[in-house]
Amino acid sequence: MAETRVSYTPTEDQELIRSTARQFLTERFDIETVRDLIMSDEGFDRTHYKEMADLGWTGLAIAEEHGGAGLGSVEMGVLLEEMGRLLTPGPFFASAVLATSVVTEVGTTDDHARILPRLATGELIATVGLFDTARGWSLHPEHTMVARHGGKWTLTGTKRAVLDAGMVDLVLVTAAEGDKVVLFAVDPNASGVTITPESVLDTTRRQSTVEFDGVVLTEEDRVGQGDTTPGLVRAHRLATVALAAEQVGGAQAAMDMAVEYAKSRYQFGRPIGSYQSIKHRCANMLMKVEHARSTAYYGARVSQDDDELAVAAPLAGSVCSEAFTWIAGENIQVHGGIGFTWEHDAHLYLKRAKASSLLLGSPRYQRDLLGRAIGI
Amino acid sequence: MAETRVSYTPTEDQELIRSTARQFLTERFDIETVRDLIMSDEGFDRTHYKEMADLGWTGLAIAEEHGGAGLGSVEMGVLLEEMGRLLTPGPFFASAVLATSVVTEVGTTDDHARILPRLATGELIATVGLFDTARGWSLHPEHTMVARHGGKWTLTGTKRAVLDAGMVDLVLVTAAEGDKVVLFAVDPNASGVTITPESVLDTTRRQSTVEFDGVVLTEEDRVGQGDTTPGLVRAHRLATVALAAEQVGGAQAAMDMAVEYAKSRYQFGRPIGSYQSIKHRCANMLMKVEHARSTAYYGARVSQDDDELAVAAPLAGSVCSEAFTWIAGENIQVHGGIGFTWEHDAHLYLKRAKASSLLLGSPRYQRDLLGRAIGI
Amino acid sequence: MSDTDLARVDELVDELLAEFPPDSTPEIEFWGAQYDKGLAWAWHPEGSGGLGLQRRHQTRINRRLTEGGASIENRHRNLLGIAMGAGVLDAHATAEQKQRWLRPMFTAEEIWCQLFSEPGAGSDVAGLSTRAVRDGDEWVVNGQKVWTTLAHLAKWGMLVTRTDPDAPKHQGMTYFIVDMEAEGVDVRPLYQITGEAEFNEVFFNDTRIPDWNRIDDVGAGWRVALTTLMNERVAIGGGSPPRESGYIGQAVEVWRETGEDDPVLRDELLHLWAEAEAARLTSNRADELASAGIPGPEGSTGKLAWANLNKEITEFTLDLLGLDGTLYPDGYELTRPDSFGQHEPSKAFLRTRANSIEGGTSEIMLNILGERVLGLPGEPRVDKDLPWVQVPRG
Amino acid sequence: MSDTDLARVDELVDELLAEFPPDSTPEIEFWGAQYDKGLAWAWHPEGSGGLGLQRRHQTRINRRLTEGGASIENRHRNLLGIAMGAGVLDAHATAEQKQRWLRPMFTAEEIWCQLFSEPGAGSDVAGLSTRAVRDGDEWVVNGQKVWTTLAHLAKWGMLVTRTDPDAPKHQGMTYFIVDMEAEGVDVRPLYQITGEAEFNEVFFNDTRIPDWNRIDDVGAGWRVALTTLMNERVAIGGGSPPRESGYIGQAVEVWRETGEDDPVLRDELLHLWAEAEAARLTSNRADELASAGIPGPEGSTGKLAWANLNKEITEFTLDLLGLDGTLYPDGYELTRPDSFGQHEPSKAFLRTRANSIEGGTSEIMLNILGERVLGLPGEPRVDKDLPWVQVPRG
Repeated sequence: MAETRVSYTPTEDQELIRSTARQFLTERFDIETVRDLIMSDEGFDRTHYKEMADLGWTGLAIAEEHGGAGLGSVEMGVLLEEMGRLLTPGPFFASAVLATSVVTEVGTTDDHARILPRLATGELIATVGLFDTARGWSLHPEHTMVARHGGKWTLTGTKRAVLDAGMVDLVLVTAAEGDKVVLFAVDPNASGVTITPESVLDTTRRQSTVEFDGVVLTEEDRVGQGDTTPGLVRAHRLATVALAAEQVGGAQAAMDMAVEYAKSRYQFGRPIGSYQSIKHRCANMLMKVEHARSTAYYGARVSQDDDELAVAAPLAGSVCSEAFTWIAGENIQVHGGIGFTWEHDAHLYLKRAKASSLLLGSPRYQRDLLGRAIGI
Repeated sequence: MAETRVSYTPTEDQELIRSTARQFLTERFDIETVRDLIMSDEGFDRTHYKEMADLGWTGLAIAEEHGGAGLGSVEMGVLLEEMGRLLTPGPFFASAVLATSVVTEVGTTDDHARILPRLATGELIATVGLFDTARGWSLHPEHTMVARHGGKWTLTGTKRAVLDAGMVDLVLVTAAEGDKVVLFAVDPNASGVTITPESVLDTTRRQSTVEFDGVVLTEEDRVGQGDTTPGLVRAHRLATVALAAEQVGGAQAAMDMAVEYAKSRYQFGRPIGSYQSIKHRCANMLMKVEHARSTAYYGARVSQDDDELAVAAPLAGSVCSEAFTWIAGENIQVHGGIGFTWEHDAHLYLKRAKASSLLLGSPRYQRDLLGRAIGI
Repeated sequence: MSDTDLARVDELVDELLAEFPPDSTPEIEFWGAQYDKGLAWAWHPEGSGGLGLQRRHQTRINRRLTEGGASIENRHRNLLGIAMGAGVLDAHATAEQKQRWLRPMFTAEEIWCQLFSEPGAGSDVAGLSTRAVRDGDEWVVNGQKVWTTLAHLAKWGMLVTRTDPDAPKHQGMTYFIVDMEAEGVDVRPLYQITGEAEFNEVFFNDTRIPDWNRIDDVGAGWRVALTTLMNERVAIGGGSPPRESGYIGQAVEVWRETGEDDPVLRDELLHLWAEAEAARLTSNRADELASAGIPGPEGSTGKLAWANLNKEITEFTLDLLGLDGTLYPDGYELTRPDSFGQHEPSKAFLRTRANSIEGGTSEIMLNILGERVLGLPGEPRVDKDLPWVQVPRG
Repeated sequence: MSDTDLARVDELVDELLAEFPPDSTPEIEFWGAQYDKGLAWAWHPEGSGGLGLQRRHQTRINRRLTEGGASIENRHRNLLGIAMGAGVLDAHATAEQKQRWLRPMFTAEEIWCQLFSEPGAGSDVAGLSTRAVRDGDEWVVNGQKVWTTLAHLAKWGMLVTRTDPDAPKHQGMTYFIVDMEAEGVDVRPLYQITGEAEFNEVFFNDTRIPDWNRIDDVGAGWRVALTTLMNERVAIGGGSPPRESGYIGQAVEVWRETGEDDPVLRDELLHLWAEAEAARLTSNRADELASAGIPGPEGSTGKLAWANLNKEITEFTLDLLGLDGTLYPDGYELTRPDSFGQHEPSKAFLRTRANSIEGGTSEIMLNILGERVLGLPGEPRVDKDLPWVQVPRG
C-alpha cells in the first residue's frame, strides 16, 4: 500500500503563522473573554472576526487571485491547532474552513470570483448546511431538495447542526435535484428561511437548525455545475483534516492542564503526579496526542493528493476525535472534584472534544470511510 | 425486562462437591502431572477418567434413572470451576458436559436409555462434532450432510475443532438432511471416518478434524427424531454456561497467581504490588472475575428456564471469555520475564483462556446471540 | 432472624399503622411516632429510635410500612442525617446529644449535611485544614468545605476540623455538629459542569460552636469521621435496580427510538449491556451472600464498576444520537437542580463524569480493593507520622 | 552534512567497492577492509572503525554499500556487538581493548552478547546480584543472568556485576567483557511460552575474568551499563516499516483470505489499522525532526505504542480466524528458532506478549515518559541511598 512521503519540518511561514496566532489569540481570547462569549446570546464578536481577517487568516487558504494568501492545509492546520488550544469561539471554522473549502472545491471559476474575495476579506461570513438527519453523515441530502420551475428553483428541506448559522451572511446548502446533488448559496434573511438556534453541548461553537420552506432561488444563487458530489467529498475531507488540527490543539491543551495539575496538587504529602495511576495516564495522553498530531499533520500535507487524502482524512478524523475526547475526559479525572466545577476550564475542552467528534462524522463513521479508501 | 430470581447461597451438596473436587484434583493433577499430560501424545490418562466416573462426576448431570446423580447445571458448574482452576486436562468437558447435554437435549427416551447410562459410568467417552467451518459457529451444518438410501444413511462432510476426538469411543455428529438438522452417533473406528489430531494452542484440551467420507449409518446410530435444532440450541447454551464456570475457575487462579507474585516480587526495594500500576490492575482483575462469576452462576441457576437461559448463556459466554483472556494476559505482564517462560505456569492459563473463548463462539458471536434474545 | 424478633417487629409495625393511620396522619407526626416505637433504626438501642435488633430488620420494617401505605420519604429528604448522621451519634454521642438530635433528624424537621472535603483535601480527607481553636466553652472555626450536599437546606452540619496542627495528621482532628444557621457560616452554590449546583461550598469565618456540640474526644475526629464514611458506604450500596434500567436502559431506548441498526453500534451496545448486567448480578449476589453472612464478592467493586459503566454508557449514547448528541437541551442555566433523577443523555454524559470522583475516586477505590481486599502492600507513606504542619502540600 | 564530509565518505565507499568487489570478495575480508577504511562506525575516531563523522553518515554509507552489492548481514549476525558493544568500547575502553575487540566484532567473527538481566533484577537492573570478587589480576564471578540473546553463539559477553555490596546499589557495580568460552560459564536455552528458545540463561560458577577485561573503573559499572542501554534504544528505534506491514498487514491478509465480512470485526480491524498507522506516522515524524535537530515527539512513545498494538492486533487476528485461531500449527517443540521474522498468527499472539516486557516493560516506559518527558515527579525511593545489601528484596 502506497503512501506519500511528506516533510514535517515547519517552514518559516508556518513558524510565523504559529507565533502570530499564539500571540494574537492569547491576547484577544483570554479565558474571561471566552467565558463571556460562551454565555452570550450571539456567541461571538464580529470585531474579532474582522481582526482575524486583517491578519489574513480568513483568506489563508484562498488563492491570491481571489484576494487570499494562497497558502494551504498545512498553514490552516497550524492556525487551527492554535485556535483549538484556546477554544477560540466564533464562526472561523464554519466560514474560513468549511464554507471556503466547499466554494473552492465545488464552485466554478465564476463562483470563485464571486464569493471567495468576500470570504477572504471577512466581509462575508458563511456556513454550510450539509446534513439532513442527525445520523449517517450522508453528503447526499435525503430530504432537502430543489425543484426547477422555468429559470428558478424552489428549495425545501431542513438542515441539522448548521454551524454558527445564527451569525452568518450566507448559508451554503446542498439539495437533491433528482440523482444529482446541487449546491446553493442562500441569504439567511430570504423569505422561507427559518433559522432556529439550538442549545448546544459545546457553547464555543453554535449550531442552528435551518428550515427552507419553498425558498425561491435563481441561477445566481447556484454554486457549481452538474453533480457537486466529488467537490463536496473533497471539501468534507479537507474540513475533516482541518478539524483534526483543531482537535490536536485542544488535546494538547487538556494534557498540559492535567500535567500541570499533577505536579502542583498534593495529596497524602506527595504530588499526585508521583502516583503511577496519574503518571501513566499522563504518559498515555502524551502518546495519544502525538499520534493524533501525526495523523493531522500528515493529512494536511497530502491534501493535494486525492487518493491519499481519501485515506488520510478519515484516519485523522477518527484518531484525533478519539484522542481529544479521551484526554479531555481524563483531564477532568486527574483534576478530581475541581475539574467537575463550572468555574474550572476542564469541562470546556470535554464539551468541545465530544461535540467536534460528531460534527463531520463519528470516529466509527470515519473508519468506515477509511475502510472504503484502503479496500477493507 | 424480566429476570429470574435465583439464590447464590451454596447448598450442602454443592459445598461437598467443591471440597471433594478441590481435594481430588489437587492431588491427582499436580502441575507436574498436568505438564506431562500436556506434552504427551494422547493428552490424558484413561485411569483419571475412570476415577472421576467413580466419584460420580461423569453422571453428575444425568438423571438417576439412567445411572446419574440427577443434579444440575449449578453442581456441574462447581465442578468445572474447580477443574478450571487447575487446568485439568482430558475429555471431561467434551464427554460429560457437551456430549451428555447433546444426548439429553436431542435424544428420545430410547436414546437416553441407550447412551446416558454408559456416559454416566464413564465406560463410554464421547464428543460432538458441531462445526463445519472455522467461523460463524452455526449449528446448522453448511457442508456435512446425510443421504438416505433405503433404511440406511450415508454421512459425508468434515467437522472442525472436534474436542478430544482422538481419545473417544463415540463421536456425535450433526448433519443436514434437507432443511432438517439430524444427529448421529458415529463409531470413530467405522469405515470412512478419518480423525486428524490438530496441533493446538491449548494443549490441555485436544482437538481433531474429523472427516466422514460416505460413512454408512443405520437407524440405530441416529439420536433424536425430526429436526434436532431446538435441542442443539439448548445443549449449546448449557455447554456455554458450563464452559463459563470453567473459565471463572481459570480466571480466579490466574488472578491469585498475579496477586501472590505482586506481594512477593520486589523491585527497587518494594513489592511490585505496592505500585499502583500493578495494584490497580489486580483490583481490576478482582472486579472482572467477580462479574464473570456472577454471570456464570446466574446462567447455571436459570438453566431450566428456556427464555432466561437464552439471555444468560451468551451473557456468561461473552463476559467470562473476555474476563479470563484479559486476566490471563495481564497475569503474564505482572510476572514480567518469568511469566513469558515455558517453565512458569502463567502461559497455560492464557492458552486455555484464548482457546476457550473461541470454542463455542467468540464473545462477539455470543453478544449477537444475546442481542437476539433481548431484542436488540 | 429469630422468630421472636420478627414477631416483635411485625407487632410494632401493625400497632404503629393502627394508631397512626398513614392516610390521615401528618407525615411528621407519623415519623415521630415511628421513632418513639423504635422503628426508625432497628439496630439502635431502645430510646434512640431502635430496638437493639439488626440492620436487616429495618429492611423488613420499611417494606411493611410501605406496604401499609406509610411514606419513607424522610429517608430521602434527610438522607445524610438518617443514613450517616444517626450512625455517628449512635456510636459516639452522649445521651444528651442523642436526645437532642435524633428525633428531629428522623422526622426530617432538621436536615443534616456533611462537611468533610476541602479544596486541598479531596481523596486525602485526613489532610484537611479547617481550623477550630478553643475559646472557653466554645470553639472558633475558620476554613472552607466543598462538595456539601444539602448545606443550603441544612440545620446541622457534621464537621471535621483540625484542632492540633502539630500532631500527626490523623491525630489532630476534632468532630463537631455545627449549627448551619450560626453566624459566620456562608453557604454558596457550587456550579458543576452541567450548569447545575447540586453541591455547595461552605465558608466558616470565626464561626463559634459550643463545646457541647463536640462529638467524642478532642483529637478523636478521624475515628468519628471513619464511622461516618463507613455509614456512607452502607448507604450508597444496596438496593438492586431492575435489569436494563438506569443509563443502560436509556441507551437501549435511544437505540430503539432512533431506529439505528448499525451492527457496530449494536455490538457496542450489547457489550455495555452485558457489562452492566454482570455488575448488576454481582450486586445481587453480594447483597444475598452478605446478608446470609457468607463470604462473597466485595461490595465496593460496585461503586467502581458503575462509575466506569455510567461514563461509558452515557458517552456511547451520544454517539448513538449522532449530531443530536451535540445538543444540550436543558441549556446551561446555572441553577440549583429541582430533581436528582436520570438526566437526558447529554446532561447525563456530563453528570456521570463525576461518578468516578464523588464518594471516593476510582483511584482510591482501586487502592482499597488492592490493599484491603487482595492484601497488596500500601505505598511508602511520606505523610503519616509527620506533624500535620510539616506534611508537604504543594 | 557538509559537502566535504559527504565527498570523503563517497570516495572511500567507491574505493572499497573497487578494491574489494563484493561479488568476488569473501564477506569477512570485505568487512575487515570496511573496518580498516573507517566505514564501520563513521562516528568512531579513525583507527576504531570510524572517521570522526556523525551517526547519520553511516546511514549513507550503508545505503551506498547495499546499492553497490555489498552485504551488511554482519550487522544482523552480530547485532548486539555492532549496535551496542561498539558504543560501549568507543566510550569506555582502553586503546588496547578497542584494538583487540572492535575489528573481529565488526566482521562478526566474534559474536557478542549482553549479560544484564537477572531473575531478581528485571525492571530494576541496578538491583543485580551477580558477584565479582577480585583475586589478584583476576576476578571470580558467581551468579545467574537471564534473557541473553545469542549467548550460545557468543564469544564475548558484556557483563555487569556487583563488586561492592556495601555501597548504594548504583555505585557498587563493575563492568567486564567475559569470555563465553571460559570455564564455569554455562549457557542454557530458556524456553518461552511459544515453545522456542530465543534466549538463554547464563550461569557463572567461579568463572575467572582477567582484570584486563574490565571496562572503565571498578565501581563504574552502572555508568557503562547506561551507555549500553542508550545504544540499545538507538538500535531498537529507527527504520520505518511501510504502511500496513508487520502484524497489521498479517491481520489484513487474514481478513481478506478468510473472506470475513462482519462489520463489527471490520470496524475493529480498521481501528487497529488506524492506530498502527498513527504510530507509524509518529515514528516517521520523530525520525525526521530528530535528525533535523527540531524538538518533536519522543521516540520512546514508539516502543510503548507498538507493544500495545502488536498484542492487540495479534489477539484480534485469532478472533478473525475463529476456530482456526485455537490451532498452533508449529507445535510446541522446545527448540531454538531458526528465524526471527514474522510468526504465523497463533505463535505471533504468544510471542508478542513479551513485547510489553522485553527491552523495558511498558510500566517502565510509562514512568520514563511521565518523569523524563513530562517532568512528573518520581516515586518516593526506598532503595536509592541504602547499601545494596540492605535493600529489601522479598
